[in-house]
Amino acid sequence: MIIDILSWLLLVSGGLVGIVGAVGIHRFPDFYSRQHAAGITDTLCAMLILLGLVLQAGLNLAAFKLVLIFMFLFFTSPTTSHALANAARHSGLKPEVDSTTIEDRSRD
Amino acid sequence: MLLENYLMFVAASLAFLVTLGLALARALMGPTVYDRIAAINMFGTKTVLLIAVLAFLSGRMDLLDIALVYALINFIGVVAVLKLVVYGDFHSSGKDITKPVKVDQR
Amino acid sequence: MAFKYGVFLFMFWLLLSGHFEPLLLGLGLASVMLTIFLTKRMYVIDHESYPLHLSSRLPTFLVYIFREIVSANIDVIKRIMTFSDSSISPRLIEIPLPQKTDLGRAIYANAITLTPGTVSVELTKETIIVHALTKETADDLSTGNMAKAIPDQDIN
Amino acid sequence: MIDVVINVTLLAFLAITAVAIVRMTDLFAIIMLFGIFSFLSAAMFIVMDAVDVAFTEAAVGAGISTVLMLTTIALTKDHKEKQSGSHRPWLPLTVVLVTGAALVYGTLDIPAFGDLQAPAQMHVAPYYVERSFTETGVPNIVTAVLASYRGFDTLGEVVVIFTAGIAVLLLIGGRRRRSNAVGKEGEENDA
Repeated sequence: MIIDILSWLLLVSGGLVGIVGAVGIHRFPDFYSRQHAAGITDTLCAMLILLGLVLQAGLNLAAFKLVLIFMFLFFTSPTTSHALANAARHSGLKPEVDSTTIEDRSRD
Repeated sequence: MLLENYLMFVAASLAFLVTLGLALARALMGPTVYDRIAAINMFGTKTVLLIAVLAFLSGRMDLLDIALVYALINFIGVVAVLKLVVYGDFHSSGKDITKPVKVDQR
Repeated sequence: MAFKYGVFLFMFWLLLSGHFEPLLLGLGLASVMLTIFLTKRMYVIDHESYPLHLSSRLPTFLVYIFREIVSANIDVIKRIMTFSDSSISPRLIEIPLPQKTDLGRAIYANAITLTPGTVSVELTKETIIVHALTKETADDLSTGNMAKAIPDQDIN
Repeated sequence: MIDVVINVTLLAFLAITAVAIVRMTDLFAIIMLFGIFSFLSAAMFIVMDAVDVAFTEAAVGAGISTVLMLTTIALTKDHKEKQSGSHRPWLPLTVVLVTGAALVYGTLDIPAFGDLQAPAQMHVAPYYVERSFTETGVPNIVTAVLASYRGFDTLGEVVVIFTAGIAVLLLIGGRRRRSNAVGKEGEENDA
């Protein structure tokens, strides 16, 4: 019973976090800041949802596979984000920076 | 299955459908090619999670295997696309884009 | 070395399939042997693909990184939900990269990227260029607290 | 009930993606949208309980075909589709509409989804369901049918796909050797 309530909470909050992240990729002004919003869905949303599913699965092979899915996401999503940002920077896409740039920053 | 448990998977999958729609809109609009790639990466992640929830919704645990395959294929696809975008070629040089590259333009 | 990997792969296969009939066990064993043969031909097996020497420090690091991920996520979610342009102030910063080994540097860059609000954009020899969503996250990263939490020592 | 909602939503996304693919001119964006298309259709297969088809769609649609199309673009080096303003594709449109109407007319004769009285469920399917495990020892019925009962059929298909793969490798690899010989690109050619 408690487990059911817990996974209710986890699944619903995971879904909401996912929607917030998707709103974020429309709200933020440029590509680099949108990456942060996309990062939410890769990390917290996946954690909440998969944890909620593991609670429902119990201790068996299904739970192991869910943990495995989480590990894949955990290892691949930062690699993808970094490669994407690196590629964008190398192609000359300038981020909309607010105040300090790199050169100012490295001087102080 | 209990009705309450069924309903929570329903709620999660509905939330995922909304997220998929928003990500699809970004992929269609996306001003730069990188916006599109990021949106597709997000779309893939969400599909993996949606399939995992669907496995519990329909009670078929072999769907989790497909979610696993998708998580891997999404990664490989995105990295392949990036490699092409950066080098314009799959074998123009032995370098990997995930390796540190020298700063030449700033 | 290859034999250890074979045993590991076969346990992995068992956990994924969950079947114990002799025919299927034989098929699984055959596929494991094919995989080992291919990886040996590709020279994939080396000390880096399975960093055992860092395993003892893994739990503390995982606890740390998960706490960081959750708090950073909550912060970014708050900033998304306040619908005004002043809620974010994106910037590029350059921070030192104290790790000496490739593995430690990769872990550090990935940890930065994993916490929303900061994405590592580029790695050079001594520094790492990070795109930060706000001033607070940028200052937080500049203190170097995260760099200290990354396992990098005891590498021979 | 929720199945219907998910199916309809995914189908709507599929239609939107298809229209966007037709309207777009940037080939990169089109290939990426193909990836989304494949993800969506695989999700639909899963909702309709066709796990094996979804597996194939995941591996071929999202993985191999994306890489193949990207390689094609890399070989041709032409990222924009050329369009002349006076082009009016009335004849192709008519052909497509007539074919589509014929196909939709054909679906009217198909038995209902999951119908127990359908001819496909009456003859060989019960035999496979009852006997396949004891006869072959493979737990998945579809795998048993493909790899054991229709083994020679599958062997032929594999030969065809293998030949196609070798042809593609020859095309791409032949170009690589030539470009290396010319020495235009890349300072290191580690094989």
